[in-house]
Order: sequence, then structure tokens, then C-alpha cells
Amino acid sequence: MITLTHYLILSGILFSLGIIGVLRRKNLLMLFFSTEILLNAVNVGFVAVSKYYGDLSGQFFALFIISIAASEVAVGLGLLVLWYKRSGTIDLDSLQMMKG
Amino acid sequence: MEKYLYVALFAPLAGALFSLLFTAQKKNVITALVTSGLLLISFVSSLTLMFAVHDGLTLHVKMMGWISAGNLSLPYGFIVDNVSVVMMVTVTLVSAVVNIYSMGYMMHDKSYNRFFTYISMFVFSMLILVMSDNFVGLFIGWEGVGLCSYLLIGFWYEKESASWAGNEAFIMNRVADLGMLMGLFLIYWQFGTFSYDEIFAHVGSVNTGIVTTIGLLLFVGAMGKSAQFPFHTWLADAMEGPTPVSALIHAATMVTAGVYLVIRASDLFSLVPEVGHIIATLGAFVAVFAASMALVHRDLKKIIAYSTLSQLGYMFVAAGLGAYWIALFHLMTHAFFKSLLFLGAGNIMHAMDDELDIKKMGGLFKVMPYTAILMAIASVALCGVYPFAGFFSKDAILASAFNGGNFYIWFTLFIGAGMTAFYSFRLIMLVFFGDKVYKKLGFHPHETYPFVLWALLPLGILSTIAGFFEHPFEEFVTKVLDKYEFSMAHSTEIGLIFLTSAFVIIVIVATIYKYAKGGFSKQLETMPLYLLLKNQYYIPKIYEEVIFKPYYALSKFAWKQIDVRIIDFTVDLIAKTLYKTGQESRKMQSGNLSDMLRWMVVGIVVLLALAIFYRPMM
Amino acid sequence: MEHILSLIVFFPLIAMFFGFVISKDSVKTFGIAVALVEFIFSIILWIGFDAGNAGFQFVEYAPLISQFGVNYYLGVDGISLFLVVLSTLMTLVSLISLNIKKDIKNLVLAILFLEMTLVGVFLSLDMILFYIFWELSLIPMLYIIGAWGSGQRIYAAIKFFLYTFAGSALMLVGILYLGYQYYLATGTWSFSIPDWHLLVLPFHTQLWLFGAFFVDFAVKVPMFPFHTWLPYAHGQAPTVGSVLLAAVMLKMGTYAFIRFSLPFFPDASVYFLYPIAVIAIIMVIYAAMVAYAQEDMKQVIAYSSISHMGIIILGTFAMNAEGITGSIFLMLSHGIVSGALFMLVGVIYDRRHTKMIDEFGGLATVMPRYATIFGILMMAAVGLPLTIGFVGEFLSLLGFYAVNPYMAFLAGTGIILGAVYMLVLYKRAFFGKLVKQENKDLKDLDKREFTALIPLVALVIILGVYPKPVLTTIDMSVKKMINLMERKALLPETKELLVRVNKVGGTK
Amino acid sequence: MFEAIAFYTFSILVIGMFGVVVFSKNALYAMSALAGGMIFISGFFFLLNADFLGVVQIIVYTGAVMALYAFGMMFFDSAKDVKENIKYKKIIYTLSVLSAIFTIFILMAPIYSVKIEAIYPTMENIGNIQMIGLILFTKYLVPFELAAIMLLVAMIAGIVLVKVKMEETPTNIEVARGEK
Repeated sequence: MITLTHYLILSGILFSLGIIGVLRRKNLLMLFFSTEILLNAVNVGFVAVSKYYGDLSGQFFALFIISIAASEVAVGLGLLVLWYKRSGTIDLDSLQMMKG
Repeated sequence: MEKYLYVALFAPLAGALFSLLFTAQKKNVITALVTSGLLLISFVSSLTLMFAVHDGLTLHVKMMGWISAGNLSLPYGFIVDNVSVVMMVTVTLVSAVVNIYSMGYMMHDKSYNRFFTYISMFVFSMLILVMSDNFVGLFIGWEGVGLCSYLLIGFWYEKESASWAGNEAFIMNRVADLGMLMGLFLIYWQFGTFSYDEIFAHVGSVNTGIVTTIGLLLFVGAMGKSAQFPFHTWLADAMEGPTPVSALIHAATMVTAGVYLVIRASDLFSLVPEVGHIIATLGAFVAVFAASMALVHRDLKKIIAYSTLSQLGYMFVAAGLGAYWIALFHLMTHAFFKSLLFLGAGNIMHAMDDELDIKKMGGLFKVMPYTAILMAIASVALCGVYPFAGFFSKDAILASAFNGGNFYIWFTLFIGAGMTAFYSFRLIMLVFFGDKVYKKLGFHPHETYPFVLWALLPLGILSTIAGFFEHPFEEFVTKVLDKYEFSMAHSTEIGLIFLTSAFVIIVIVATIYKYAKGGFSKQLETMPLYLLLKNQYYIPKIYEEVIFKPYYALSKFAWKQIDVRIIDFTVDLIAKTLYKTGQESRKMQSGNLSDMLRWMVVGIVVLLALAIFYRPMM
Repeated sequence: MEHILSLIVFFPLIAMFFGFVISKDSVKTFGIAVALVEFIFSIILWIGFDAGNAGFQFVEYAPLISQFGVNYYLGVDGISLFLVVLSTLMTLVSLISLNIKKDIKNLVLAILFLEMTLVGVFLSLDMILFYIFWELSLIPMLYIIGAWGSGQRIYAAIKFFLYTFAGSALMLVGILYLGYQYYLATGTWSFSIPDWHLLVLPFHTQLWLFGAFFVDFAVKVPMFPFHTWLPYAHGQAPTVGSVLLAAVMLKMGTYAFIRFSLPFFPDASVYFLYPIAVIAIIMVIYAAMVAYAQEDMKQVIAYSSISHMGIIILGTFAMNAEGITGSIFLMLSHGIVSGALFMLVGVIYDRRHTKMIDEFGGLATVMPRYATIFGILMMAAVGLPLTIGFVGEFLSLLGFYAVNPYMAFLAGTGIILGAVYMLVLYKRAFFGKLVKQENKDLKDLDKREFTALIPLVALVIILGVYPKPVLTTIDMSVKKMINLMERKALLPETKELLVRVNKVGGTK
Repeated sequence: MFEAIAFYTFSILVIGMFGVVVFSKNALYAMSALAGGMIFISGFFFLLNADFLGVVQIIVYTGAVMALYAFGMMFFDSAKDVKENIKYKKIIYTLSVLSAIFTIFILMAPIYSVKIEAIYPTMENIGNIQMIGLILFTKYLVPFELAAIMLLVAMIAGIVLVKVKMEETPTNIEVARGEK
């Protein structure tokens, strides 16, 4: 029998995969991919909780998360393209203007 | 009669304020005349009061409120009774004489006006001291005379040693005053008042232990003011001041304030004879201790200063043994002859251009006969030769020591009397007779102004005849003070008097003989005992090494090490740590996004950990 | 007379705003005029003050945040009355003595603002209002030290500000918690001091709150070992800054002890009596020693302030009317005396641009008037009877003697050590031969300096000779407060101590 | 039984796919793997009876988002291997694992300690999509509209950002690069 715990563990594994990606990736595009993984990991968790507790709220959250992910991609990719045109690279280390 | 009291009290203040206006100006004889006049007025008022008191009057006035807080209500109150009026007369008389004398002595000083301000201020403080009807009033005068003494010792402030001596006097007095202050506090919390009458009315009902403590603490104050061991060093150094000051303050009046305090609080001290015994023992010790230092000193004024100390010891013996009227009597006679002695010394100093070494004088009798005669009178009075004043008062003290069965005290005093005779006549012989050493050194001594000598005359007369007033005096003051009963046989008393007188006269004759022959050999001066005495038992040196220097070093240490190195450093360390933390953590803000991401995740982990593991107490 | 307290508090502020449009040349005159009017107001307050009424008078009340019981609430009693007068007097005197030319306008306005905050602190009867004034007073002082100081002025100013500010933060927490406690106890919010006086707190709460308040007050006083900001602040501050700092600002701390710590937390105050007394004794002796070792005249007086504050603290914690009245009187006397002494150091600094004692010597010859005034004030500082310094010191020590004679004795050594450093300073600076060429033609006090100093010297003598009217007024309110403490006391030990130290006579 | 098999299969697939995304050096591989992973995720949604969400997942992610990525990748040199210098690998893995464990712990804690009551219980007789429609247009209407506006804004932003700079000629870009 697959229980909620299984789903949550899966969600956790996916989340940590996402975090690994976020942390180790220097390529901005790949970084975006990793954030998608993070969002999806959370979505799985929400939906699973929703199912096992018979409450639809989790699904709505997942829904809104998806829409946020979509907007994020739209804006983020736009900025990325812009940056690439400026500097010719999408390496994270090239973004050092905030150095204090 | 009240107006006489106020006149006596405030005339000196008026004089001080008047001459204060002139302090910044050039020498002005008016200040001296006005202050002298006002002091004479004060003297006359005091005398009037004395006659009134003799007729049975006791004046007790409350002028106005002063301090009131909590249960304490303290007015300015003054009392004129048999004891205080004696002091008033003595103080105003001596101070008037000294003031007139100073007109000649200070003639050429550039701070002429300032001097008379201080003298009048001193007399005012001294009168407050003796006239107050409560302990705090006494303390006002007590500190006031201390201040004036400080100012007058350091009168020639350009001299380093003078201002140093002033500081020493003030600070040492403060040390003793602390003891007195503690005594006052204890009195307050026991009796709820500072007024003599109320305290002495209830003192009998208080625990003896507390009365003993009060007595001891008050006596500590008295020790400071009267320069008893171990506070005695300031008095010798106080001779840096002008000589009239030494005569007035450091011989006749202020230093006897300690004795006066014991006499004033006699109702309290007579309850605790143990304290009295301590006082008497210390007095006897100081009598010999100080006299021994006077034996070898070459400084004219310091010899007289040590003599003063020694005589104060005598007074304390009498006061400690309960013979209060004798103490007061000796205080009075001593005031006359000692101030005379000092003022005579002032004449000599003037003649010798402020030279103080008695070995450089000699044969001055030819040049200044009147001064010599006056000083000789004072010296025999001091030694206690019949019929001079000292004979009566000093013999009474010796008799009271013998009478109380304190033979060791009596014997000490007996030895002290011999020493007194020796150093007095050593001084007289070295200064007025013998070889004229001063001629070789190029001094041109001369007799002083006639009016100065006239001013000294009353003191000379009083030093001679005051002794004959012994019985009227006793009768007068024992109306307030306890009577002192001699229990020994009359024949013993006479015998004692003869014994002492004979001893003193033998010593005098021997001294005169020895010095007429050329004095002691030089070899004596290398003896250890001589050196010990000459260096004042090394006590000033010990104070210097054990107290002054370590205190300064400790202060420096407290500032440089504790304050700057430890406390301030710790405070700064906290600030610096915060600042450094900021400086270091600024590096986190590298601008590198992946670093920031990492920090973000660290933050998340920490917050999650907090959310899981932190359990609020409630 | 109805709104006189508001007038006294806000008159300097309003005048300050007008001051912005006054021209630079006349602004000092303007400042003196304002301070004079303000001083007259405070005198009117004193005259109008009913000496037979121990409670708060001239009370003004207007709700500010009524849900939380924060109100505009002013009032004056015997404890605060003379501190108000002292503040206005010292402001006036320091403005008269002012002779800085640089940015004079800003300086005068800062002083007026400072006056408002000082008076506000003493008159506030609402804790939040009090706190606002308390904190606001730091700003002008920070500015005065930082902008017109000498040497390491920025360091000193920031140290002063951060140190005192850090302390206040803790007090704010204490205030809020106490307010909450009041709410729990009564169900209504109130930050008014008279309300809090009636609040009885459990013993353990008292301990914590006492600690929170204590740190702030201890920094302000300043108590050992929180004192190190003071020498820096005094050393670098301009004369006017030192005068106001020593004369009035330090008194805020001791005033707060009397106004808050004792009546709010009677049990805790008694509980902490001995530790605090030990600190106070250390202050007295240690600061006197450090003062003796100083080479800078101003630092001597700065450390002497610490020493005197120690005696004030002792008087305060004597817990009897003698001691507390004495400590309040000592605040006044120390305010006047140390203010005047700082002014005197400023006088010599103006002439020679140095404060090092070794640079002087023999000044009495060239500046006799200066030396005389310095001498009188020095004697007041060492507590000579018939000067203002004696009364407070005597009463404070007298009061504490009832608590513990031995400690009173130790603190009493302060009168010896005080004489040591003061007399040595005087000797080194004024006595001896005039050696330095630069000192040979120093000018004696001029008219402006005389005008500033003579009133203070007069007060030193007058209040020394006849302090009674001031003392009785203070005493009444103090007795009321002690009564309150006795009624509020929870522990039997506290009651026992309060009874013991307030009783005269009997054998102990 | 079927559920378990499906769960494990999908889990392995998803983890594998996402692992490729995270660790691959080639952007093209990574993107393809991501698209695959998304589809497998939707499998979970179907398993969990969230049909609507599963469909949305496929449409939005695989259809729209992936298309956008693919489009965006055309701007970059995607064929080449991505060069990254990664520091402090141990820290990265520790942090990731820690955060994952904590997250799970946090999520589990209320499940085991308190019984959570459903606010909008699923009803057997009404289908998932119907149900979602009901709640979405009542309770979550405002967030829904806001999400719509957000999407619109994002779309416009994306267009504007890219479009304005499109006018720049490649030479300009070269110049800009040369200056760098």
C-alpha cells in the first residue's frame, strides 16, 4: 500500500535534487530547470496531502504554483536572453554587480 | 545680653568680609586697623559676657534653622556658658593681640590685606566652634578653622614647601575628621539630635559600649585637630606659615580645639573612664614623644611647635583623667605663654631675615632685650616655675595623674617636664646668649617696632600672673564641668610640687650652665639616638614611603591599568567585536549569486531546524 | 499657572524653532533671553509650588493613546522641582558663559532643545513620555560633543551615545513588560507613574525588572564599571557640553533611581542594597584615586563627578528620609559645583588651549580672582561646611550610616580622598612659582565669565548657609515615597529594614 | 498493487530524469530530461485522482514551459557542453539533504500529531474537475483572477524584454562583447 509517507519522501527526494541543482549549477538556464524541479517536488507533496486528507486545497495550491512557474519562466527567460545579449554568457559568476 | 553674643561672633566675620574687598588690591593699613578693631570689639563683648556668666547667666540662642531632613532638625544654635566663655575670651584676646602684632610683622608683605581676611575668618570659625550648642555646629567651626589653617599655612603659596604643608595639614585633619563624622552619625542614630543638652541628658541611659565607641570616634577627631600621635606630623610642617599664624592657630587656639571637644563632651567621656584612660595614656606618650624631638631640633619654630604638641599631651592627660577644669586651665595659660613664645620667635625671625637655625644666632640679648625678656618669661612659664602661669596648671596636671594612681603617667609627665625645661632653656641660651654666630654670617638684627612689643605686653603679664586665678577659675568653670576631687593628702601634694619644681629648676640651671660653657660636643650628633630624634623618629619618612608614594602608585595603576586597560578595553572590545563581525560578514555579500543561493539555503535549513527543535517554554 | 508645566517643557522648543530665523550674530542673545525667561518660569513654578503638599502638583493630563494608557501626563513634586530649577539655571549660565564662534546658531539651538528634553525628563509622569525625553536628550548632546568637541570628538560622541543608548534599550523592554504586568494585574493599560507606584509586583518579577532599569540608570549615572564613557565625553566635549552633562544629565540617572527603582521595586531595591552599596563605595574610592592620578584638569573633575555620584547613590539607597533628601540635595549641589568647575576649566582652556595641569603653576599670582572662585568651588567640592557641598554629603552619609556603619565609613574616606585630589590639583595649578612664560600675562576673569560664575558662587554659599527651605520641600515628598515603599513591601526583611533605618534612637 | 507498481515505476523514472537534469553537462539533454520528468510527474497526479491537475501539468509544463525553454535555448550555444566550476560540493550535498529531511519532518509532524480535518472534502459523487471548478470560482476566485493577471503581465514582460533588444543588430552585440 502506498501511503502519504511514500509520496512525501518522494517529494523530499525531488526537493533535495532540486536544491542540489540550484546549488551546483552555474549555468543560468540549468538553474531555471532546477527551480522547476523544486516547484514540481512541492506540487507532488501538495497533491498527495490533498488526496490523503480528502481536501482540495492542496490541489489549488499546486495549480497556482504551476501558474507562477509559467510566469516565472516567461519573465526569467526574457531577462536571461537580455543578459546573454549584453554579456555573451549565461554563467552565474558573470553576475557580480551586487558585490558589496 | 544676646546682642553681645552676636557682636562677639559676627564682628570677626564683618572684619573678614570687609578686608576681603581689598584682597586683590595693594597693601592697605585700613584692613588691619578695621580687623583689629573688630577683634577688640569681639574681645570686649566676650569679656562682658564672661562677667555676665559669672553672675549666673547662661545664654542659649537659636539663630535660625539650618538642616532639616527626616527626623533631623538642626538649627544654628549658640551657647555661652562657663566653658565656652573662657574659650571665647582666650581666643579673642590672643587673636586681637596677634592681629595687632601682625600689623608690624606683615608690614612688607604684598598680600597684606589677604592675611587679615584669613585671620578674621579664622577667629569667626573658632568662635563658631566654641560657641555652638551642638556637635554639627562644632563641626562647622572645626572644618572652618581647618580651612583657615590650610590657607594660612600655605599663605606664601609660591613656596612649594608651604603649599605642601598646607595640603598635609588639611588632609590629615580630614582623616581624623572622618572619625569624628562617624562619631556624629552614631550620636544621631542613638539620640536623634546633635544638641549637647539633649545628648548629655540621655547619655546615661545608653549602652556603655556605644558610648565608648562614640567617645573613641570623637577622640579620633580631636587627635587630628590637636595633632596627637599619629597625626602629629602636620603641626611641625605647619610652621611654614607666617609666625603670627603659628602663634594664633598652631599654638593658642585651633590645636586646642581637640581638648575643648573632650572638655565640652565631658558628660559623655566621664561615663567611660576606659576611653579617658586611653586619652590620658596617649597624652602622656605624646608629651614625652614630642618633647624628645624638641630636644635636638635646630629650627626655632619647630622646637616651639613640638613644645606645643607636648603641652597638648599634658592637656589630654588632664582631660582624660577627668580633671576637665585643669585641662581647660592649662589650655588657657598655655595659650598665653605659647603665643607669646611664638610671637617672640617672630621678632627674632624678622631680625634675622627669616633665618630659623638657632645655631646661627646667639648673643641676641644685646640687640633685642625686650623680646628676650618676654621670651624668657614665656619659657619659665612653660617650664612651670613658680610663680608663672605654667606652674599652677602643669602642677595640677601632674598632681591629678598622681592622684588617680596612674603613677606611670605621672612619671612620664615628670620626665616630660624635665625635657621641657631643657629644650626651653637650650633655645634661650642658644638664641640670646653665647657667641654671636650671626655676625660671622652677616646678619644685622634689630629690635622690632615698639607697638608690637606693647601688643605683646598683655600676654607677658598674663603669662606671669594668670596662675593666681586658679581658684576663681576652678570655681567658675566647675559650675558646668565636673569637679575634680583630690583624694590624696595635702602633704603629698605639696611634696609633689616641691619635687617637680626642684627637678625643673635643677634641669634649668644645669642647662644654663652647660650652654654657658659652650654646649655639648659635636660628637653627640652622630649618635643613633640623636639621629633618631633629629629625623623625628623617621615618621615623616615612613608616611612618605608607606602612604603617600604607594597611594600615588596605586592611583596611577588604577587609572592606567584598571580603568584604561581593563574596563575601557572591555567596553571597546564589545564595540570592536560587533564592528569586526560586520566587517567580516560583509564578505558574505560577495555579489556572487551562487554564494547567495547557498546562504539562502543555509538560512532555510537554520529556520527549519529552529521550527523543529525549538520548543517555546510556554 | 494651569499650564505652566507644558510651558516650561515646550517653551525652549518653540523658541528653538523661532531661533532658526534669527541671524547668526544675535542668536546668542536670543538664547540667553529664552533661557532667562525659562528660568523665570521655573522660579515662578517654585514660588507657586505648595510646600505643604507632598503629592504631584500642577498636574496636566491629556490622553495620547488611550487604548494603551499612554498619556501626556506632567506633574511636579518636591523631588523633581529643584532638578527642574537646576536644569534651567545651568542652561542659562552655560549660555552666558558660551564663547564659541563656530556655528554658534546650531549650538544655541541644540542647547535649547537639550533644555526641553531635560526638563521633560524631570516633569514626565508617564513612562512612555519619560522615555521619549530620556532618549531625545542624547541627540543634542551627541551633536554638541561631536560637532564642537576637541580631539577624538567623534569617538567620544559615539561612545557616549551608543553606551547610553544600549542601556536604554533594556529599560524600554522593562517598561513594556511592566506595562503588561500592570495590564495583567488590573485589566487596564496604564503607563502613568503614579499608577505604577501603586502596583505591587511579585518578588521575582521585581528582581528582573529592577535589573533592566538598573543597567540603564547605572550607565547614565555612571556607576562603576559602566563609567568609562564619561571621561571621554568630558575630555572632548566643549565647555558648555561638559557643564550640562555633569550638572544635569548625570542627575537623570540618580533621579530615575529615586523616582522609579525605589518605589516600583521596594523589595528588589532592598535585596540589591548591599551589592549596589559596594559598587557605590568602589565608585567613591576608585574614582577618587583615578582622579588623583590624572594629568588633565578636566579629567580630574570628570572623575570627581563619578566619586560624588557614588555618594549620591549611597544616599539614595540609604532608604531613609535623611539619606534620600541628602542625595537629592547633593545632586543639586554637585550640579552647581561641578558645572562651575567645568566652566572654570573652560576659562583657562580658552586662554591657553591646554588643560594639562603641568602647563600651569602659580596661577594665583596672575589670576587672583580666578583662583579665589576656583578655591571656593573646590572647597564646596570637598564638602566644607557652610558650602553647598557639605549638606548633601553629610546627609547622604548620615543616612547610609543607619544601614551599615562600616560601609558608611568606607564611603566616608571619599571626603579624605576628595580633599587629596582637589587640593593637589589646586596646588599644582595655582600655587608655586609662576614658571611658564606663556602664563605670565594671562588675563583674569572677564565680565562675561564673572556674570556666569558669580550666581553659582553665590548659590554655593547661600544654599550652604541656609538650605532649609529646599530641604524641607524635598523631604516632604521623600517621606511620602518612603511611606509608599513601606506599604508596598512584600517581604518581611524589606519591611524590617525600612523600619530600622528610619528609626532614631534605641540600641542596635 | 497496481498503485504500488505505478508509484515505484514513476518514482524511479522521475528521479532518474531529474537526476539527469541536475547532473548532465549538456543543456539539450537536461531539457529533454526535464520535459520527460514533468510528464512522469503528471502520472502521480493521475494516481492521486487529481485528473485536472495532471492534464494542466502536461499542457502547461510540457507544452508551454518546455516550449519556451526550447525557444530560449535557440539563443544560446546549447550544443556545447556546459562548463561549470563547482566549489564546495560537500556543503552543497549536506545542505540539500538536510533541507530535504527537515522539510519532510515538518510536513510529517502535523500529520502524525494532529488529525487534520478537511475544509473542502472531496465528494464521491462529484468528479474532480467539477469540484475544482466549483471551489475555484467561489472560494479562490480572487487568487485565480490575480493569477490570470500575473500571467498576462508575465507574458507582456517577456515579450517586451526580448523584443526591445531584438532591434539591436548582431554587430552591436559583437561590439558589446568586445568591450567586455
